[in-house]
Parts: sequence; structure tokens; C-alpha cells
Amino acid sequence: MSGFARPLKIALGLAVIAALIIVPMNFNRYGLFILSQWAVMSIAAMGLNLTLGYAGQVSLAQGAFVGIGAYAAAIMTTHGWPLPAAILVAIVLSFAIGWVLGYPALRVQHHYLAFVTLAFSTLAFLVFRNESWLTGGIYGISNIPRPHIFGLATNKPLPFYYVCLGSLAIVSLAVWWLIRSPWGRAFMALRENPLRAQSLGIDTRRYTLMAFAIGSALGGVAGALYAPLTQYIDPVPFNLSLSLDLLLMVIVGGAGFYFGPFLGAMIAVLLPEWLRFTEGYYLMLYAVAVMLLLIWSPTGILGILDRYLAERRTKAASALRAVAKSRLETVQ
Amino acid sequence: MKSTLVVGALLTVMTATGAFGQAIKLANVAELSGGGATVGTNWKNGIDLAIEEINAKGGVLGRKLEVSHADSQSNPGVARAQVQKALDAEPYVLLGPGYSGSVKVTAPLAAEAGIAQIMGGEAAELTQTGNKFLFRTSFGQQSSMPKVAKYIHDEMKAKTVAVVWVNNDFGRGGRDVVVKELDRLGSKVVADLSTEAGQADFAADVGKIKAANPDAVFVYLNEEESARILKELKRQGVTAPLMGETTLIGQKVIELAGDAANGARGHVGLTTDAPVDLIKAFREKFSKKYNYVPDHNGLKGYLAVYMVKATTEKMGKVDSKKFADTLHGLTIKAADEPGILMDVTFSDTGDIDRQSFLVEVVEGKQVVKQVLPKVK
Amino acid sequence: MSNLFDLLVAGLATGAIYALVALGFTLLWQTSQTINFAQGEFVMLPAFLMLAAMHVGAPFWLAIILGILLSMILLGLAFKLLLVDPMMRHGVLPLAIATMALAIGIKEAVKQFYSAEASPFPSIVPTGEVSILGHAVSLQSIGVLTVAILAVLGLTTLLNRTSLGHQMQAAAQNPTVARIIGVPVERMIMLTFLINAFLVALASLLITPIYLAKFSSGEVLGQAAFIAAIVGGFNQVRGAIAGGLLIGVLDNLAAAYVSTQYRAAVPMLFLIAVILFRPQGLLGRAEERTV
Amino acid sequence: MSAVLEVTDIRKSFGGIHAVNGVSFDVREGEILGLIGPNGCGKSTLFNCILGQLTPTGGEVKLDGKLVTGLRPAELNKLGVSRTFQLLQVFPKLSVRENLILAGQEHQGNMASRLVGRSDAGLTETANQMIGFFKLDHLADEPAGGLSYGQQKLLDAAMAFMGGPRLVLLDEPAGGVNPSMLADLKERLVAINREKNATFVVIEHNMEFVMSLCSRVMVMAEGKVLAMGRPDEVRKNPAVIEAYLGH
Repeated sequence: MSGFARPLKIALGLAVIAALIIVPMNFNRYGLFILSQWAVMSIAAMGLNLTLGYAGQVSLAQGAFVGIGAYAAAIMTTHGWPLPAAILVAIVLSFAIGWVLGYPALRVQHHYLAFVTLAFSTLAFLVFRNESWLTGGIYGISNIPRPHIFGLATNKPLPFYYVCLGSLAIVSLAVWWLIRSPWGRAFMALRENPLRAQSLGIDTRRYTLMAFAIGSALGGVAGALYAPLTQYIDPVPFNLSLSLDLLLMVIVGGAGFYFGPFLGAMIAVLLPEWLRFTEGYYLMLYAVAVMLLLIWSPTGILGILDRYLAERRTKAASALRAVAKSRLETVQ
Repeated sequence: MKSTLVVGALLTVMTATGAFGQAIKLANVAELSGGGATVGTNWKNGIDLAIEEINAKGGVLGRKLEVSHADSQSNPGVARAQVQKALDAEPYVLLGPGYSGSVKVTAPLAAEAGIAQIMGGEAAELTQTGNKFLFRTSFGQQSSMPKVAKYIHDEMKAKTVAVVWVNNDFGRGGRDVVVKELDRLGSKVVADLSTEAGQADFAADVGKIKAANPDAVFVYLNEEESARILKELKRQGVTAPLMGETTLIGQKVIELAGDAANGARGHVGLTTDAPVDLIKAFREKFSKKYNYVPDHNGLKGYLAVYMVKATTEKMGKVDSKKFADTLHGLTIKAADEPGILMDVTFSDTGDIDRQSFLVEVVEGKQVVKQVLPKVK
Repeated sequence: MSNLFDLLVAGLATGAIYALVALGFTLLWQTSQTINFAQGEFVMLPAFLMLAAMHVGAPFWLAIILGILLSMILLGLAFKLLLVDPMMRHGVLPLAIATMALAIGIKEAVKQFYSAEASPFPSIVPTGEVSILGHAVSLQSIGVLTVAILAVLGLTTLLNRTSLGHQMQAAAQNPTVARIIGVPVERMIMLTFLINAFLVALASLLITPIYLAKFSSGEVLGQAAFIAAIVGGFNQVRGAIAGGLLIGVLDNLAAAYVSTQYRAAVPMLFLIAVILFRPQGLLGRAEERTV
Repeated sequence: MSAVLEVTDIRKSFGGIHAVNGVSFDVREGEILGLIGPNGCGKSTLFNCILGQLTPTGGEVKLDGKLVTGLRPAELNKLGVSRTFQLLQVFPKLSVRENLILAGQEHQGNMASRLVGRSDAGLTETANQMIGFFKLDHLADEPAGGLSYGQQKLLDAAMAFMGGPRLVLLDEPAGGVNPSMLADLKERLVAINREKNATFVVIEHNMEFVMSLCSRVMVMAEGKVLAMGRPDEVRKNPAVIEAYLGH
């Protein structure tokens, strides 16, 4: 996005933020629910983007971490704990499990890693479903309360949308900070050239585990918001297809781009909604749209923009060179 | 940001289009894709068939019925969103969903909006939470499973029972009630086997049943899996009598399992195979329109619409607020309203009461062994 | 132990199904690094093509031929040209995602244009049972197992004994070098896609009578085959059959001796163990690592 | 002069092939040691064994008298051993400056401070100096992947110095670099060697480059040390001539 002038970028950002705050005030409950869902999925996708897009570690388990977070929040809040405490537990739990899941990544990479995480996804689903004493099993957990934030009840759709949006804002800032920090640089080094990274003193083992753990923790945060959003959870939404969906969000949005997950979540959550007027055909059309998009730009939506900006840069550079060359020639 | 604007615009358009004419608007949210697609599609087709019939005969109180269909993707989160959307458009009555989990997550929304919800879920607990707006279209498991347990204990004289169930909310719900009832009656559950939806290979499960050597086997799976386990039971030579529900002895299972289905028995609350002329006629109409034989979900959808019709005609006006009150305690007779197919009474909790049957498969045909009367 | 025999036989029968589906998986991976998440749907679709042909009046044998031809055009030619080619050089992930979308598309299309109901499908193998050592074994299972083994033998012979096979292997192992020595790499890759399409059509024909023709039947199959392929060895044709049979048997043993609720967990744990300690799969060869 | 690096009887075999077959040598403080030999003689494998990228089959490596055999590359780097690779090894999507900051950041603070501290780990200044030193100023904000081959080689070398290493192992720094840039590179290396008192080991095929840059040259053939000595000595060594011309 480096092609835009800085003030323009800031103005655009502020406009988007203002719109996200103000426009939904006129939305009905359905619109708010969908937008809240978008915010929650953006958080989960941002986590995966960190693991996959920045650190280059393929994970097909992000959905399982959303599940872990959701169950942590559901179990705790239905037992009277406040949501922030539940979110904290969700973070710690997903961080720890994500850390452990990172160990295979130290041994195997790429598609092999994808398969290990895929297997983990299925295992997590089985635990959610079978350990009824904890998770309510297939019946799930209902009547999940929505929190009171600073004494304000958020059980109405609009306030809870702001809870989701606020959480998204906090996570976005944290991720922005993280990827700009030396850690973010180390993650990218991991993705682009782990061998070289090692020789520069970068402890690739530790950063790999961290990439997994932090990405998973964000999945946990998303889950901890998902539970009070739907107010009822059962194991089915957290099966493998959620992990695949999140992967789709990251790839379609543009892996390794900061804004990729926002756009990817928009495509995955909102596009099917826009297509619903076609009734029975909507998922078919959605599938076709995703395929066409990927055929057009395998690097996702932001890949298109990136390519466009790169081309413009090259053009500008070659123009500069041409000018310099002509000057040189006139001097001679 | 454009996206939210588009969503907004779209929503406006959607609410606007619903407003024309005198039609009575119903909203259906069902499992049209995902794991419950077969359930949801049957339900939807049943609804469409009923509405077509009613409108062809002049509608309800002279007004046409209209329904919008939304897909829950068999996911409670999506179901919630779609029900929310449907309620935002203020329908007369909400139909669906079919999965008990999705019903659980949406029922409070409908109740809050004060709109009656006629759904397909069968889990026992759904109507036990004091929700005044929720109605069943079939027996809840709390009414059907005791009958099954009683039959196993009294008629089959089974001291030991093996229970096989599909591990989703449908199977688990039935299993929990039946195990409790068997226990109460004094029959011992000697094998308690969960299976997966879509499972192809039942050798291990049947092996366990064989090893437990029970006096009877209770099978509670979806139709296709029922057919597979019936074949496997036969292959491994299990001779204990089999008892199940509609999903064990339906025409479709018989078709798929062939003679392996012979001898299986089942309690049939609602089935297109019921020995009732109106139901047979329904089945013919449905098969003609959609080219396949409906399962009980097709019936449920069909009945849901006729429940709306009968209740509205009873009130004499289209009144969304009074709908739930009127339906509570209402008895609809098939003689008055043929579309309801069998006499049915609705309790104060939204549960239904009607005749049911005990059926045995004899040489590839269903034979009614017993007619179980209404409870009240 | 008679029970164990039953378990093994049933496991082998189911495993043979997985193996048949997994075969094409490994082929596509070898030649074009395609992880086809739609492989299960690829097996589901041909049966519907055949049903549709019968619907318009074609006799069963003609429907089979039409179904196989259509599969090779749609799932071989069109899949390769329209979806795989534009994405091949962008790495494994975008293509994997695209095949996921394809899976949704195929499923929804079948549901929308055919039906959400399961339809029975005629069997080309007689439906009876034979008695082996006093145990009833279904002829269909024997048929699937036989075809799966024949398919592997056929493929192995093709790959190892014929010059066409050698060219295919060269194209798969090192496209650059293959090109230099004059192997028509593109044509060889296309050939594997056509072979995969043929195999899935064959699998569809054999499996559908057991699984029924249903839009969603590819989900379970695809995942099981996927696991079978990895366990057996992603880069070996014979790995698919070993993996398939192993997963089939393991699944049954798990259900019998571990827990029915966690039966799906055992193959998964096995998968994790295989990847961690023998990532190339039980029969696979180690992929070269470039340092 | 004390030895910075002592390598004793290092062996590495792959299957039955002895790529490095008992190599011993030491590198003295402040020197530039050249390492030459025909292709496949085991030079890069030796590097990889010393640097922990490969685990040697036998032998030991000492850094400042301390045993470091089997340490991981990152740990060795922390101890002040840095390297470049034979093939280009920059991070193509990061800018030149980011590449350099990355190369130095792990030598600043600890994990926690690198998370909450300054995003450049306080290295922008150092990186800019390095950019100036290697004459890459006009390219500082370009993605490294867009640089010419020679420029990337310079960057690669520059990255090796960001952590302030005591010992740098350069694997064919001159390969594929055009003559004018090569002169630049040599000048830079010599300058760093003098100013920062950094010790170098250089693998190189370009004889002229090696002979003019290094104070000592070690010649390897078939996994073994063939000769060791001053450039002019080595040049005249009959065994060396045999090894090179015999092929």
C-alpha cells in the first residue's frame, strides 16, 4: 500500500473506522450480526495470517483454536465469570496448545505440516463432541451471556457489535505493532529463508513456536467473542471446514498482507450473504467466484493491488532511468 | 466500507420487497446445505408443496401464502443470523430450523420478537424451557422414546439391550431418553455404541453387538446408515430382534437394505409409510412433484404450513400476536383440515400428540402391528 | 478369533475403497503438486453423470461409457486447463484453496440440479456374498479390492515398464531436465490428470452401489483417501493402496478395541506419528531437500 | 596471534561418501584465510559443519578455545560467527535497510525487548552506515529482490557484518559479480578487516581475488587439506598445481 501518499492513507483509514462506527447504527439486527461475525472472523484470520502469511507456517487448525476459545468463554461465562477473564483464559490456553502444536513444524514443513494440523483439527472436534462433562457434547452450551462492559449491558446487537469492533481494533493494533517489531521481521525471515535467518542469529525454533502460539491465541480470542455472539455453541461449527474457511480467508484476502484478513473475512462472510438472493445457487456462485478470483490472482485480492503498485513503481523507475540516461547523453 | 453500505442497501431492498400485496409472509430457515442438507431440503420441499396446494385453493382467509427460504448451512451461528434476518422482516410465522442445536440458538430470538416458530427439531429439552412461541411438527424424543423403551421391555421381553446411535444431536438425544427409560423399566443396556454420520463400515459396531449378545438391539441412525448396519447385522448373523424409529424401517431403508431389513421393527410417529390414506396421497403428490419419496422431514414441513393455515382459520384473522396462544391446546382434525393428515393436539408447551404405529418389516413390506393411540 | 477376522475383512474392503480414491491423489501430487481437496467430490460426480445418462434413456453400459468420457473431459481436461494451469506456479496453497471451492461448487451443483437425496446405484458386481473360511464376505467388497489392486499393478507397470511411463516419471521428478531430454512434459502431466479422471470414474462405479449416490458422499471419502495417501506415501503409487488398506483396518480395530466415539482419532494420531517419524509415508521415498 | 577458530579432524560423510575427511586447521585473530579447491572438494560442506548447519560425523570445532561443535547456527552467530552463502541469500521482499536491521536485531536486547522495544531495535543508524559503507544508498528502501545480482551479493556480505562479528565465513563472495563491483567488494572487506579487526575465512574460485585478498590460503581436495600457506607459497606448491591441472 506504499503507493499512496501518507495523508491520503490516514484519511482513508479514519473514514473507514468512522464508517464502521457510525453506519451500522441504522442497521437492523441481522446486519449487525453479520458485521459482528465479520469482525470476529477477521480476528481469527489475522491470527492465521500471522502464522501462515508472515511466518510461512501452514496451519489447518485455526478453526480448532476458535473452538477452544469459544468453549473456554462459554464454560466460564455460563459459570458466572466475566468475559474479559474468559478471554484471558482463552488466550493463555490457545497460546499454550498452539505452542505445542508448533513442535511438529520444527520437524516438518509445508504440506506435511498442513496434514499434522489437519489431524489436530479433527482431534479437537472429537474432544469437543465427546467430552460431554465439560463441553456439553453434541448438545453444546446454550444461554451464553453477553458481557457488561463498564456497567453497560451489551446483550443488544449494537452494543455487542461495538464489543466485537473494539476487540478487532485492539487486536489490529497489537498485530500491527507485532509485525513492525523485530519479531515481525524475524517471522518474515522464517518464511522467506529460514536457513539464512539462522545464520543471522535468529532462533528459528523459538520464533516458529511463537508464530504458532500467537496466531493460535488470536484464534482463541475470536472464539471467545464468537461464543457470546451466537450465545450458543456446539462442536459442529468448529470442525475442519472452519479451519479451511479461515485458510481461504487468508489466501483470498492476500497472505502476508496486513489488510488481507479483513478483506478475506469480508469475502467469506459477506459475499455469500450478498449472493443469497440467488437462493439455491448462492454457494455455487460463491465457489465459482472464489475460483475465478484465485485464477485471476493466486496471491489474493491484495496481490492484485501489490502487482499493480509494483508495475507502477517499475514504470516510474524506468522512466527515471530514461531521464537520467538522456541527461547523460546530453552532457556527453 | 463499501461492503457495509451494500449490505445496508441490500437489506433495505429485501425488507421493501416483502411489503407488496396481501400475501401472508412466512419465513423458513432450514439446513439447505452442509450436514443437514437432506433434512432441510425435504422440509423445504414439504413447505413449498403445501403452499402451492393452499394457494391453488384460494389461500388462507382469501390471502395467498408466501415463503422465503434461507439456508442455515447446518451451522447454528449461521442459523442465528438467518433467523435474525427473517425476524427483521417481520414474518407471520417462522418455520424451521430442523437441527435441534439451531433451534436452541434461534428460539429465544423468535420468542423475543413474539413470533411463533414451528420447527423440526426433536430434542426433548426444546419444549421444556418454557418458551411460549415454539411448536413441534413431530414427537419430541421425550414422547416417542418412552414408547420405544416400553415396547422393547414389554413386548420384546428384552432383559438386555444394545443401543446403536448416530453421534449428532438427533441420535444422542434419542439415545439419552431411551437409555434412561430402559433403565427405569429394568432392561439393561449391555452395549452403548456411538457411530458417525456418513459411516460406511459397521463391522466393528456389529461385532460389539454380537459380543454383548443382547435380547434386543435398538438402532437409531439416519436412513442410509440404517441400511448399512442392517446389512452388516445380517452378514455377521446377529439374530436378536431389532427395534428402531421411522429411520430404521422406512420405505427407503427397505429399498436400500433389501431383505436385510426383514424383521426389523420400529415406532413410527410420522412417516410417509403410515397406513393412512391422506398420507399416502401426500406421498404421491410429493413424489410426483420432486421425483423422490420424501422422508419424515418432508412431512414435517408440509404439516408446519397446514398448522399455520388451521390456526389462522381458527382465529379468523391473520394475527401474529395471537397465533401462539391459539395454537396452544388446539386440536386439529384431519376431517376438518385434510392437510394435517392425522388428528393432532398441541399441548401448552408446543408438543404434539397424535396416533402412532408400531411397524414391522415383513418380506420387504411394512406391516402395522399396533396402533398406539394419542396419550390424551 | 472370529470377530477379528470379520473386522479385518471389512476393514480391507473399506480400505480398498479409500485406496482407489487415494491413487489419483498421489498421481496428481507427483506430477503437478496438486493437493486436490475435491478428490472425494470427483468420485461422487461420475455416478451422477451416469445416473443422468440413464435418466435420458441410455442403457447402463452406455451410461458407464458416457460417464467415464464425461469425467475425463470435466475432471481431467477442464480441471487441468481451467483451474490447475493458471495456478500451478504459485505454490501449493492457492490451488488447494481453489480445489476446496471446487468441492463446494460440485456438491452444490449436484444438490441443486439433481437432488439432496441419496439414490441407489446399480452394481456391476453381483450383490451376493461368498463364504470364506465360514465368514460371509460381500462380492462387492471383493470386486473393489480386486480392481484397486489391478489399478495399482496396471499403473506401476505403466510407470516402470513402458517408455510412456518413464517419460511420465521423468516429467514428475524433474520437469526441467525432462524437458531438456525431449520429454513432452505438458502432455505427460495432462495424461496423469486424465488417468486420475479415469480412476475416479472407475471408483465411482464401484463405490456408489455401496455408498449410494449422494451429493455429500465425497466428504467422508475424500478425507479418508487423503489420510490414506499421506500414510502410505504421497509420492508412491503403491503407497496409496497400503495406506488405504491400513486406514480401513485401523479404523475398524479402533472402533472395536479403543472407543467408538474416538474411532476417527486413531487414524489421525497414526497420521501424525507417520508424518513426524516417517514423513515420506510408509512406502514413500524421501523427497529431496534443497538446502 | 591467537587462534579464533580451531578445527580439529572434522569429518562428514553422506552414506558412504566422505565429503570432508579429517580436516584440521586454525584461523588466527585478524587474518583473512582463503579456502580454495576444485568443485566438490568439500569446502562448503566444511563450512556447514563448522557453522552447525550440518552435524559433523566426527571431529571438533573450537571458538576462542571453547568447544562449539554441534551448536546451532543461531547460537554460533550469537557468539560472533557470521557467514554468507554460496547462492544468494537475502530476504527478497524486505527492503535493503530492513534486511540489514534483520541481520543485526538478534544481537540487540532479548526476546522481550525486541517485542516491546523500538521497531528497528535501534539499528537504523547502524544500518544506514552499513548502507553507506557498501555504497547502496540509492537502494536503501528498495525490496532486496529487485536489486541486481552484484548488488545483492554486496548486501549479503553487508548483512554478515551487522551483528559485529569476530569471525566471518564468506562462501564465494565474488561469484558472478562484475569486475568493478568486485574491486569495491574487496576494498570493503579489507577495510572492515582492518578497522573492525574482523577475522575472515573466504571460499573463492577467483584466484586473483583470493591471492590478493588473503594472508593465508588453504587448499582442499577430495575432502582433505592439500596445502596451507601464504598465497605465493601455495601458488608454487606442486601438489596444488597437480590438483588443479590434473583435473
